Amino acid sequence: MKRSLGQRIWRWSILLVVTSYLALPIVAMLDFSTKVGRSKRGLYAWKAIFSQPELVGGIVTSLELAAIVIALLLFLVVPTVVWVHLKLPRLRRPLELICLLPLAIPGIVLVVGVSKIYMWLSIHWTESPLTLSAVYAMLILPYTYRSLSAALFAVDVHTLAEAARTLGASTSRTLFQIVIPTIKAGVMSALVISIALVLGEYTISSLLNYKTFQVEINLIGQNDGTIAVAVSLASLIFVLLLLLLMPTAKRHGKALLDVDAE
Amino acid sequence: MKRSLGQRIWRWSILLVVTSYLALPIVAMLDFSTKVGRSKRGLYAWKAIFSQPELVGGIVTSLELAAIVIALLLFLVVPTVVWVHLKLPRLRRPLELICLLPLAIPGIVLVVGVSKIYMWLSIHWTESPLTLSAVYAMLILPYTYRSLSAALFAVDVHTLAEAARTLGASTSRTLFQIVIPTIKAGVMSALVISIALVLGEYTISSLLNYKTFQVEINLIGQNDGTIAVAVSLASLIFVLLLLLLMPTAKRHGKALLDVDAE
Amino acid sequence: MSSVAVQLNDIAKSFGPVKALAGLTLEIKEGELVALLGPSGCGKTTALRALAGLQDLDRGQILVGGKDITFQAANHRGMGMVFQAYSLFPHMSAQENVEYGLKLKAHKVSAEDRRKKSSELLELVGLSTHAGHYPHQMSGGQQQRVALARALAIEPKVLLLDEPLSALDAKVRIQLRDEIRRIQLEVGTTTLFVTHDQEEALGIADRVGVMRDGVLQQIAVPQELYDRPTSAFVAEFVGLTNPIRGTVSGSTVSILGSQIATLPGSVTSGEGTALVRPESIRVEADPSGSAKVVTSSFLGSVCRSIVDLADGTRITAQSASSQASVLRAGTSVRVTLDTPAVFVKSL
Amino acid sequence: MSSVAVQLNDIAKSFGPVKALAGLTLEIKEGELVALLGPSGCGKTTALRALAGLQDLDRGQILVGGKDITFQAANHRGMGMVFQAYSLFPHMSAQENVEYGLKLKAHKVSAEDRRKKSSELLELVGLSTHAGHYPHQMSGGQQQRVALARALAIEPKVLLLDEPLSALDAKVRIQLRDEIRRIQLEVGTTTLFVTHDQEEALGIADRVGVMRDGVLQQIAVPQELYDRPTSAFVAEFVGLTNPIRGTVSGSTVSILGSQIATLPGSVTSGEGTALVRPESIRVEADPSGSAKVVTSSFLGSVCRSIVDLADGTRITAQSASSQASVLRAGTSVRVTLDTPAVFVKSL
Repeated sequence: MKRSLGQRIWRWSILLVVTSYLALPIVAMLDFSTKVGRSKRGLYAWKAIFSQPELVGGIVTSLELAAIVIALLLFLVVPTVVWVHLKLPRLRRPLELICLLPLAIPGIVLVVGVSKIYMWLSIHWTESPLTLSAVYAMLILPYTYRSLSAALFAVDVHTLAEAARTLGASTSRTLFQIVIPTIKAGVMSALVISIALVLGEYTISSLLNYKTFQVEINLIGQNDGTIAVAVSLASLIFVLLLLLLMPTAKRHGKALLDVDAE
Repeated sequence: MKRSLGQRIWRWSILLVVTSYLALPIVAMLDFSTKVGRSKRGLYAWKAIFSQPELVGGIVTSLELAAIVIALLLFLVVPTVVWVHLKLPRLRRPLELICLLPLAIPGIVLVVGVSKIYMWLSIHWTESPLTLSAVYAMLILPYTYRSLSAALFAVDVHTLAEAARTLGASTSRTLFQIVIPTIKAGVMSALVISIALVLGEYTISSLLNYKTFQVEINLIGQNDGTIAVAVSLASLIFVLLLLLLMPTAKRHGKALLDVDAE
Repeated sequence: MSSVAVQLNDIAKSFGPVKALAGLTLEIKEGELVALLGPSGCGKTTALRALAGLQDLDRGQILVGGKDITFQAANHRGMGMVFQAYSLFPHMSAQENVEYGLKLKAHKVSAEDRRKKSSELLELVGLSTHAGHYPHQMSGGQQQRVALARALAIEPKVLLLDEPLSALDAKVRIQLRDEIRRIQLEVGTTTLFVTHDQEEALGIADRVGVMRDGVLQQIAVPQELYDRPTSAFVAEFVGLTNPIRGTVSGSTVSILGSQIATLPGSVTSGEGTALVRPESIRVEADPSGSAKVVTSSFLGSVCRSIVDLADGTRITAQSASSQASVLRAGTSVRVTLDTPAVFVKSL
Repeated sequence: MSSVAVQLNDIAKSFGPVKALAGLTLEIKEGELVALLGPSGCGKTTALRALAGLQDLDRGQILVGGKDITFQAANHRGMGMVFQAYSLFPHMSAQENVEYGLKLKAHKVSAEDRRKKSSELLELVGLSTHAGHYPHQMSGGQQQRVALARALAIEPKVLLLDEPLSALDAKVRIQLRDEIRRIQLEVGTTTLFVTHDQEEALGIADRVGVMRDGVLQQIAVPQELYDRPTSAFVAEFVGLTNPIRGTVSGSTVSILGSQIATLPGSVTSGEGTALVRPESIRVEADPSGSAKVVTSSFLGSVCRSIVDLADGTRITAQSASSQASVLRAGTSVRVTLDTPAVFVKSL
């Protein structure tokens, strides 16, 4: 039945309120970053971004971190989750709990816990981004686990893996040629969220004295808040574009049953 | 076929490594919080928790915040997500993107964006936890949206809602008597994650000068690191217990097809 | 018993460029069970959903008991609907599911009366011992029985069944089909049953309507639909047919050496393709026969044989199961026809 | 053609307290199609999965072509398997799916040979025009055809079909069943087909094995299984039966006024319940008859009538569809039996 106009207006206005509530910070940032002095407007802050050498260094560090985290995700986290899902279904729940843990541990606590190891590492080994990325790999677990788990439940991965086995595929071929391509959407979501998280993280890198993107922005912000906000907005837009690349969840499973979907 | 012993050992040892990697901070915290001086051990830090009046105040503030966030989640977020899922499927993707935004916005930026409003609010209105909880309600969206969305996809909510309609149920009855009880598991996950997040958040509350649980811990930590770590560990264990309460995702949908599950 | 309970008048609905309903007109009599049969996308489900109020229309009118309900909301229509699957509320027991509709009634039904009613209905569907079971504790067939009881609990003006059997096993499907019919006759509710399975439609309905591209092709009692289809589509969709070439002159067609009457709507002259049912073809072992059995399958109560005719045409014949041992692959057979009339379509 | 291709020797497997296989022994001859038929949980799927190497065993031995493969890994067994549904790799086209197994072969097959082989197989299953389609672009039936082509591509020692038709529509199911049989006969691959649908098993297999609680109850050619069951379970599971009380003496039973031979395994004396097929019951309109038709449904090629006998027993009879108009509800009829032998179980 046709909805009355009143109902439609009511519904769309709710959506509008929710959206604008979320868009508020972005608009405020845009406003702030284009202010020059008390009442004039200009893009000087945006132009100034490129004249900050420390900032470029921070960006490079953060991108290095993101690359390492991606590698850890693809070659450690994804195979582990898939393998538990397929072969050790009883460990699914413990794994889910373990993966949610970092969410409950505030950054400062994490730092207290690992700082000794880090000190030891920085003395005896190196202070490369690799060490920080190990902490990040832990931080991304709560988000990536859900994406992967949802993707694994959406298709009958078990049957696909068995089909590949009967056709002669080894375990690693089954994993990399069949299972991972099948849950590509979930892996992509996990990747994008991880990148967003690594590029946005401040507390831990600051506490462990790493000069990442956000740390540098904050330093600049202490000198010139306008530039800091402009850079933040730029990074936000970059991450937004990343998020747009993220595939949507599709429901493969149901197609065969939809006999008369019309 | 029986797995060879070698294979079994290899598999279990991977799991062991992953688990211990995640358990490391907790063990380190336990170690640190029971140290007295250089080499003795004792529980004085744990006993001292209850002699910190500011800490109790911080806990109360954080629990108030959690209660408000729960209310916002149940009466604003859940109905919105359900309604978009059922009635506006085309808006699912935009909503998903919007809900992921807070993930990409680092806390500091968020604070810059909303601080002016907050200043205005604290002058003209009040500085109650309500204002901070509005920011938190935004922060929880990336996690809660996924839980709710996964739960909505797991059962055929659409058919259930239509069945309720034909039996005479109004829209609100359908939502509260049928849809929400059906996705209870997803709502519970969202709740638990939100509570964990609110209890663990530090950056924003500290920047906006709210005396929450984590802010107080940090203050104590500046005087006595051992007590701070003990409190953190206690809160972590509390959140862990919360997580254990979280229901696991079940697959209702497939039952009818499993003709010969054996 | 013979007054009109439901009238769909020229209802139409398009989804983008797809016409799901292109002007469907249908009458259902009081207490009658009408089945809508058709392939995927023929609009049968859209028609049922429009009657339930779950689908708005572009045009047309829906009358129930003479009252125009075209614009009434679904929750005020009082239709009992059974869905394809998974429609039981998972957090309620069987009994709570059945009682849910009664709880929502405008004039309150007392808790005691609800309990009495739900017990009666669960007994009617043969599940009185499962009242306390939750959906996940029941088989697919049991879930659909509860869904039926739930739909009947509100004493619906019309009972709407949307492929209620399609997710079930073959044996359960047949059993539940017979049971639905028994219950429908006992309760006497006017019923619309939507299915893509022709045997299901023929076996359960008073009248069967065959739909295609959003309109009704033919509506008739099962035997007439099967024996006297008015179009090639109906002949081919309802039951199996063998296309056999023959020459039409006047109202008879000459095929396989027999002169058979043609049905109305057939080609009236020249060459045509007669659509012959497998059970209308009689196959007898005959060493001098020009046809040869390719393979025979024993299907329990009947035997189905694939036979190559002398001209190379491959046909399927159905005979008594006792013939299975005689009609082995390679046997020479004589093929004759045993049917009063066939439909002949153009080549 | 008659050498033994597959031997399952006393295989057993328990899942906790549940015995899925309790010592199953089965032989499949070279080129033969054997169907395993049984209700849910009878162990038929476990047996098939054990043969595929996807299920380990507690005990027993599996031989293929005389070679013990009990402990060989699934990816070295060279079995072609078709699953219930959704087993096509969603990120590969039909052709890529079919070629996947060939790419994995130890001695490489050239890209050209792979393409040739996959084209042949897609043509064999009638999908040569769908080579470039992805699984989500195909119907359920088409997907299962591709799955069949994929399984055949590796030239499997044994073809394993695990309820390949159960997720499909009724019409597609019958069509694909016939096609699978045609292809199997053409290719000549030894095949094990698992199903819970008795018509499917009877219609497709050279021999049908009925399983229950992890063991084989009876294995025989379809007609023998249907006409001469050796247990009440087989009689009741394969086809429909009417339980009719009668008195047994020696090797005959007296029911409905006829003396009928009893099958081996039946009760040998005293009262018993004869299991009579609907098509063995002849119902004729007769004003002086003591039985009454309750209802008749026209099912296309046959007509099924529910009849109340004089003593109140309700039976189902099947007759030619032309009888539907005669055997209306309320008609007085005479009921006689037309069968050489029946199985009689104890009361």
